[in-house]
Amino acid sequence: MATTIETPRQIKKEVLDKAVIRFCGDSGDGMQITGNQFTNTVALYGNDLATFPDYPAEIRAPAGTLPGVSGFQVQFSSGDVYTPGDSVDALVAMNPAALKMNLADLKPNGILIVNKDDFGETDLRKAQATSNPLEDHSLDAYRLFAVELTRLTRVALQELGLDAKSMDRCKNFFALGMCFWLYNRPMDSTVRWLDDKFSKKPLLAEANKRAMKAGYSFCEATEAFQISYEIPPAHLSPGTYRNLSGNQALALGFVAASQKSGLPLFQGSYPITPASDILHELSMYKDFGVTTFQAEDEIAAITSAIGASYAGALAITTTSGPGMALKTEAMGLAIAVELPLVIVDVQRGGPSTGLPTKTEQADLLQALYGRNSEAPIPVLAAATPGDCFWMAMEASRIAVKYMVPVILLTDGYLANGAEPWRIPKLNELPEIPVKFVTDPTNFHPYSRNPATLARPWAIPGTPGLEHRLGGLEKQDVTGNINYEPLNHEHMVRLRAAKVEAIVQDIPDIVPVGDPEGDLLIVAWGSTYGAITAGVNAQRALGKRIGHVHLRNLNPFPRNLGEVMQRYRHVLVPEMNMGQLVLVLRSKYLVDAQGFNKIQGRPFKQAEIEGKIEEILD
Amino acid sequence: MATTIETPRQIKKEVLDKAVIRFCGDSGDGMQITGNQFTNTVALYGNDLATFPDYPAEIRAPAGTLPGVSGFQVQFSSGDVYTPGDSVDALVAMNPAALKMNLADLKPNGILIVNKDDFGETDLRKAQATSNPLEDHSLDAYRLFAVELTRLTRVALQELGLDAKSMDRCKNFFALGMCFWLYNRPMDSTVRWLDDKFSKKPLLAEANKRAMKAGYSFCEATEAFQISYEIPPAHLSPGTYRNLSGNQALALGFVAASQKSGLPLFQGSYPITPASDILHELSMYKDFGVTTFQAEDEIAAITSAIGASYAGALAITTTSGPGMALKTEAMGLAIAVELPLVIVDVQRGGPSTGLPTKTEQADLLQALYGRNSEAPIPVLAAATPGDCFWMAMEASRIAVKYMVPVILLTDGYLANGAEPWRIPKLNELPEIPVKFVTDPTNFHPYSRNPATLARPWAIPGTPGLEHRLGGLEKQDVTGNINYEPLNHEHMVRLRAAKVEAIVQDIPDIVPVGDPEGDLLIVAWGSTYGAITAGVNAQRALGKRIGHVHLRNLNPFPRNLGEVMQRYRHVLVPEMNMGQLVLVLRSKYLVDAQGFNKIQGRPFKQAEIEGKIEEILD
Amino acid sequence: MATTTLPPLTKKDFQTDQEVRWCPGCGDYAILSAVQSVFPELGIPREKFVVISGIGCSSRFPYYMNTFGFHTIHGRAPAVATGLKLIRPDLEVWVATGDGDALSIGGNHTIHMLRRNVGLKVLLFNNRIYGLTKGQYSPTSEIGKKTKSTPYGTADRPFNPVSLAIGSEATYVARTVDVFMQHMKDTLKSAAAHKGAAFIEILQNCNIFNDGAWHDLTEKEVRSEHVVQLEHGKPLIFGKNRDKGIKMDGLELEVVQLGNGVTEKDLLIHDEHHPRASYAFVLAHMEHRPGFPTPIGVLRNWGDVPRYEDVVTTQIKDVIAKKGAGDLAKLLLAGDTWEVKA
Amino acid sequence: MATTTLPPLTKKDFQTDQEVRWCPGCGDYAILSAVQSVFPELGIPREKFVVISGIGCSSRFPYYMNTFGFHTIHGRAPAVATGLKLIRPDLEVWVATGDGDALSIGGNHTIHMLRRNVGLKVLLFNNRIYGLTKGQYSPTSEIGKKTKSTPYGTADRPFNPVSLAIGSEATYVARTVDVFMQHMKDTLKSAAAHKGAAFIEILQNCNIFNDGAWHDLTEKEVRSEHVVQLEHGKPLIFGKNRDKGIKMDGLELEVVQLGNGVTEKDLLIHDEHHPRASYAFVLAHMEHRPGFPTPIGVLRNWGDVPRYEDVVTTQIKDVIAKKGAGDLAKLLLAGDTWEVKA
Ligand SMILES: Cc1ncc(C[n+]2csc(CCOP(=O)(O)OP(=O)(O)O)c2C)c(N)n1
Ligand SMILES: Cc1ncc(C[n+]2csc(CCOP(=O)(O)OP(=O)(O)O)c2C)c(N)n1
Ligand code: SF4
Ligand code: SF4
Ligand SMILES: [Mg+2]
Ligand SMILES: [Mg+2]
Repeated sequence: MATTIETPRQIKKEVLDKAVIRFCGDSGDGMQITGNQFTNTVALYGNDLATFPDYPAEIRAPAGTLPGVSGFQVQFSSGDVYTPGDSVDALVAMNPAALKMNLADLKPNGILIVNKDDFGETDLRKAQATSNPLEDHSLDAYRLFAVELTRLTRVALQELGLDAKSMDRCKNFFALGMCFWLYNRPMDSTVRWLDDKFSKKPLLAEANKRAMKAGYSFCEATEAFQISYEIPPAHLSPGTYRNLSGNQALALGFVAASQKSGLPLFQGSYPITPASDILHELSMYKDFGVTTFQAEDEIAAITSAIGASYAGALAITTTSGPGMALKTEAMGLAIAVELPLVIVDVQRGGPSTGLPTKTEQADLLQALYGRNSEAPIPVLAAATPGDCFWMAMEASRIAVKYMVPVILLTDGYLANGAEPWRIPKLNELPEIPVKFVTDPTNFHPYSRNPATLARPWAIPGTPGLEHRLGGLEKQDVTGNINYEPLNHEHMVRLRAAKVEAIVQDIPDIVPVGDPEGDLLIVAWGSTYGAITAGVNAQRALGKRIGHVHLRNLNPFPRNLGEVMQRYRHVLVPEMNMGQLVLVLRSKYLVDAQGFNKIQGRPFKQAEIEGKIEEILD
Repeated sequence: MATTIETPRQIKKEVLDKAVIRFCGDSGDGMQITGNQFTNTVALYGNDLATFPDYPAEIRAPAGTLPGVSGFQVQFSSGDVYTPGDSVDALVAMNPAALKMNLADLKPNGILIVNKDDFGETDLRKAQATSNPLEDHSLDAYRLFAVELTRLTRVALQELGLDAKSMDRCKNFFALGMCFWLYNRPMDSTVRWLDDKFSKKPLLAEANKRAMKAGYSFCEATEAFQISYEIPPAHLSPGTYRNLSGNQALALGFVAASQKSGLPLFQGSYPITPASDILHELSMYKDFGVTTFQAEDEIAAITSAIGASYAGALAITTTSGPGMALKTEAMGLAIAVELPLVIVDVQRGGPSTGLPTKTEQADLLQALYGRNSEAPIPVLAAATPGDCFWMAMEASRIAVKYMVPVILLTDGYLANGAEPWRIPKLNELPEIPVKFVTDPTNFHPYSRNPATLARPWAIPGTPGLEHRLGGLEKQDVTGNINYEPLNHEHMVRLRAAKVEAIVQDIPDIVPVGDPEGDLLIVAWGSTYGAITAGVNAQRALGKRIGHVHLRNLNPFPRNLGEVMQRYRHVLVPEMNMGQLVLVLRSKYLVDAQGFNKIQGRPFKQAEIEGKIEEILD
Repeated sequence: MATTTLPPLTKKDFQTDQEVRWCPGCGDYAILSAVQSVFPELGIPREKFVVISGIGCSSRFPYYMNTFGFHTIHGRAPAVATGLKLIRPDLEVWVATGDGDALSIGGNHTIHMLRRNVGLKVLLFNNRIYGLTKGQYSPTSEIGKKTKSTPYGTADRPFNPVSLAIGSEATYVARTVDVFMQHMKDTLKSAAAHKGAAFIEILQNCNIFNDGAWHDLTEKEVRSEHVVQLEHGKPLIFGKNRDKGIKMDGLELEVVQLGNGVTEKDLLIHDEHHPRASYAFVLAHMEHRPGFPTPIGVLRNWGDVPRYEDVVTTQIKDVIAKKGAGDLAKLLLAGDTWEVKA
Repeated sequence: MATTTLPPLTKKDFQTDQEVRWCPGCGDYAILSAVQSVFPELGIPREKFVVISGIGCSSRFPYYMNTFGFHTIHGRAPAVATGLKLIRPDLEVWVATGDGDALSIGGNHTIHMLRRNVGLKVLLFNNRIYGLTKGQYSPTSEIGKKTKSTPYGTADRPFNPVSLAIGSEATYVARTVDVFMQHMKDTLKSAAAHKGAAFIEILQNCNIFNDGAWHDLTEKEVRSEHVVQLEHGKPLIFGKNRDKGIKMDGLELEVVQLGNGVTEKDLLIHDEHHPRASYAFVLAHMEHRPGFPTPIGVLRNWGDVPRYEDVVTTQIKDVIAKKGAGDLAKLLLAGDTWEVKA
């Protein structure tokens, strides 16, 4: 292999409207950090982007093996970006295992950077490779750059007097430097980040910086690449931006809801992938008066939150599928006593423990119906990482306005994926007015607000409001235990009507794309990006398609049924076996068809387009 | 009040085809025993019948108060009986509270027997009665017999030297004796029962017998009633009969399944109304090798059952709504490891703790969809108390044949209600063949039976079959942990296909009544009796109605969709807000309409008929 | 505060209009009455009291207390109360629970609440049976007991609630009996004075499903022989004629007859503030041995552990004191940001 | 049985083809190796072994043991194992669990399994952290610990797993350390010999998220000063030069310097079969005190309590012996029946 030698003397710089790059290597190779740094840099430069971190499953695999491979993909563009990209233009693979797991996604003639030093006997065996891909011509279809990342990094750091292990830990920054050169990006934001992160260990900061710069100059000097690329800034709507993952966005959203409502935020949670980061984030915001309680289990997590809500806090509980299952009995209690509560389910692959680090949308029916008896509950779903911020606020607003527990669904893809997020001004945030009752004169714990059907929020400690709550059926208004047949029917219908009443706050939907036509795509959650990209592409080919992306899954927007009538076909793509489509067909008797992918990974734009063509061509 | 004097001298004996009688009084008055004894007697005589015990809620109310009232109603007939009856011909009310709570159901000019001695000042106050109904003419519309039950009972027992308290405890048998006379029934079976029950306390047996006989002779002597009634035996299909409640039937059914499969029966359960009696029953059958484990909670109940199933037992777990909610996470495990298990949910009123002693059918959607991710599970429902026996066997048969957990739904009405049950001969019972793998040669824990898709049942202790099970996604056949996208989709679809495969064991449905016509009623569970009675009555008027009562709720019988097409209307009566109808509309896009009653009590025949008329007239 | 100037509260102030729905003769009545008479004596305004319960006959308790009350779900009262306390440490929160509610389905929440030392007063109504569900055995039922669910007798060794609590690092552990009204009131008052988690086992009779559960300890003729009352600073003496005492020799307790040589000085002098949890553990275990009485009173009263809610709220206060109250605008703008110009 | 004639089992027989997926350097490897070398020595055919676990790094254990294995759900292993044992008391069932799995979400099942004395061997991998979920604190984390979920330090007082087990009526309680291979093997063998529930806390290092959790006890320089090894019938001696000992005076333990007058005879002689649970409780608590070492070894070994599964199955056998095996036809025909003629 002597790519370097064959390279021509002068270097073209090509301007593209978008590029997709993926860093992959062993869990220990720091691929997530590398990806995040590259992402920050292109973001700061002004590109729109979407990322897809793909961790190994919730197990620790031996270094260099296939299950240990970790990846981070980012698509960045001068136009709008909706997905991390179906396939990649440039792939950085730190070892044979990573190469084997990721090569399939590299475009023909795509750029492939590998660490030549990690393709020894044992490395290949660990990757269960029968022959050495660097030599068996299996990579001929790509622009291969086999670089001695390890050796070159050591060379670059030799004066620093670090041990070999520490030096080798920097090789991902050497690769990062190469990519910065390849896409004509400055290194300063990463330099800043390193100085800050290793402020206590300046030597390590220095080492990583040198490695990165060495990678950059390596390209410069050796002219390794015949070409470099330039992706101009995107025309995002003006404002201040930051990168945000879904879990970070949720945390910020709940803090914002707490500030706007004037209620202290309480989070009762038990760690579970991929929801744990919400707890990690919120536990840092003590200066916002946030109380985080790591409970002994999910049941204590939700019931402690119910206790906090009873005490007058903005109470939330966060979990994923298996934890959701454990919370269902207590949700019934919150419904019966009509206390506000937000339950966040960051969906993951199942059933049972399933695929903890993979994404799925299969908890919708559980959210809608997974409780004993008639226990209706409002259900919301976020569509993008940034949307998680707004949905956290909306879920909180509904909960306290209607005195009702609310379920908010996200998933592993939203939780860990990041996108540029325009930071709202405080005055752009919704108001969340809250009033506790304080006046004992004819106070009744179950009296009703005629507009919302909400009962008063009467918190302990308020003189004269002493009253009893409980999970037994009760008489309306007085709240006294009551088992009379007609009262029960009245209460069951009342609890349902209360949830229905929320529809008054939901704007009628206006489909994106064609307001009527041949195909309406109705979807929810993290499929937003792929569907938007797919619909845009197909409409550009002249197809008449509309797209409705539901954030309100219970109740639905008022005009949903009517809107569906305006199209010849209704298609419902979901990362499950067909859950939203089940509800739509039943409620509206419309022959909506499901399009289902249950692979623990998001839809690709091409899959959406393929299905559209299948239906319309 | 001098009814007795006004009675004419000689007594008519009227022959009727059916009668409804209700005994009601304080929880302490022994109304359940009284009702059961009357039931046994008419049953032994050969009448068809249906009973409705109505206990006070799960609370102990002070004696004589309204919440303390307990009732027992029985309809018995020379024809077929499907319900306990909408209204009663004869009401026995032991105190003012009982009278107040039950009078509304007594037919105009119906027979009303009250204990005159319990209508004093305080009795009336406890019943929150403003005036004495025995004097305020509020009972003029009925044939009132105000009898001094207390005094007359004491008189009858005076020689026995019992204290007043013990004597008064016998007054219900005085009333029972009167009813035996009124309906021309012999007392011998009750005499036998008393001798047996009080074999250790002969004095009490004697006292109760005397009280009963005194009540009987009181009618004879005083000719209290101008009339007595005769209800000839019914023409039940020949055989040996016994009375059976739904919970008893379940217990017998599981013992039978254990015997037919040759597997030891294991029940993991945590007490909860109205399911506890199943545990009480099975804990007595140690001679059948039954192991009952009262676990620390519902989660331990189901997980211990999973452990027992893993060990090779016929494992069941029994509960009601709130307990079901707690079991959902573990159900996912049983689905993922594909072990047989029967989960019984005796539904009760909710949400949350709700109405523990009242009946409801609102756990269907929880049973179908109440688990995280795609976790399909077969769901069965029993239609009558006796049917619980057969459904227990069927659920067990499916579980072991397909290596899958199965949910069996009953409800509080079936659990406590009783009906004459024709005792099957052993050769009428279904076979439940089971074979454990024992041969290690190419054994794979997830290999498949092509017909059922079941994996082999390889129990610990079998040499050479050492293998690992778990809740993480796995590769088919080998069972090794596997997170590959396509494998996950394959496994999700396979678990669904396995449940679907059960349809091969489900006979096509043939509607009762008209095979096609104006209205098809599709229903499930304990609504069977009221609907059957209502449909018969309306068809007798010439209406063209069919009735499909589903025992298989997942999967549905193969021809269900086609059958529904044969009728102009499809009506789905349920004791919930419309759960089965939701699924039917979605699956078959048929405009089925719900008819919903959420009052903690069964439908009345009249309510069904009223709805039919509303639709067809 | 204003309330102090109001007329002092009386027992009546803590009674509700709700009809009390326990069986006539149930031990719960006495406990209710004791609590209703102790609360007014605590000098705490009524609106500050919250009674939280799970499910069970005992858990009906809040309905009969004219305070804030929450009848939650089976076994979860300690968790609900923990959430409440974390937001409102100023409230006086009492938990009413049963042997099934607290030790069977709720066992995990109970032990975690105790180790965290949440400032709750826990009244465990121990009738050694499931009352509300009509008579199945509980985790405190004696082994071999025949109940509705164990017609041939239970196979389970029971918990000793007091040892379990001590093993869970409880800072306050006491035991009293439904029929010893004065002792019950004194114990409740002592518990009320404890800052952290106070665990009180109340031996209670269920005259319907487990009548006589505690007759050995409550019947006139025998009680003085079978019960030893622990009083801080006093020797352990019992017996009809108070002529028996308990000696402690190392780990060994010994029942001794007073007189001829043996005097009170030779007996174990109770120290409820004993620094070692083992001390209370030793006392708790005497009842398991033939010839030994059952100790009632305060077994352990270790004041000097901070309450969970105080640690948590102090942490928040400290951060705010150090960083200043959080500024939402700043928070949203944190991290790497960039401008997009119009 | 046939198997005894087969060649004796070796460590290899208990290893699976599955790649072991713990972080390099994880303490779990040592535990796995210890178990794999002890099992063959127990003289039990391989197919009789079942390893049940919950969820956590530690709960991956069954995948690496070539026995019957069941990786269940978080916290429920003791309950699954109880069901298994009730049907198959003849099997040798070991539970592999973590401090979060067994003491946080699974706390209730753990204490109930112990009080029932189910014949299980429980290996609690205590690394004082949630490993699998990447570093949140656990119920055994020291108070004030900074973790992913507690950047300002925890507010929770930890459980002492050993005292909790003793408070739950455990009949066998031991403690060992991942890096003390021989001690670990000896402890496992001793546990294997116990009929009832054997609870073994294994102090384990999580070198990724809680590295050095037990350095005080494991580092060459300090371990002998900080660990006292309990050996039945031997005095409690520790220290680099084995010159320190532990005296017991009543409830009080005291660290004494051996020499000038103080001899081994003055020291506490360990009795793992001590009739009083309080004895083990006192030992368990010494580590909470400054200057005291942490005891490892068998704290309590009380043999003479029947196993739960034996009581349950015997009850069934007795009834069958008395009544005869149930006759289904008779059962169906029981109670009041009547004939309807054709
Ligand atoms: C999740 C759930 N499981 C079971 C029940 C049924 N249940 C109600 S109270 C109770 C136990 C009551 O016993 P205990 O806690 O001792 O209270 P007691 O009635 O004896 O005072 C049970 C099993 C329930 N309400 N909820
Ligand atoms: C119901 C449920 N809740 C939460 C989780 C996430 N989870 C998996 S393991 C674990 C704790 C692991 O800690 P530990 O038991 O100490 O085991 P370790 O990894 O430290 O060996 C948690 C919270 C889960 N899998 N299931
Ligand atoms: S059942 Fe027992 S505990 Fe419940 S109220 Fe009646 S007597 Fe009291
Ligand atoms: S995270 Fe910790 S406990 Fe888990 S495998 Fe890695 S080192 Fe071991
Ligand atoms: Mg109890
Ligand atoms: Mg751990």
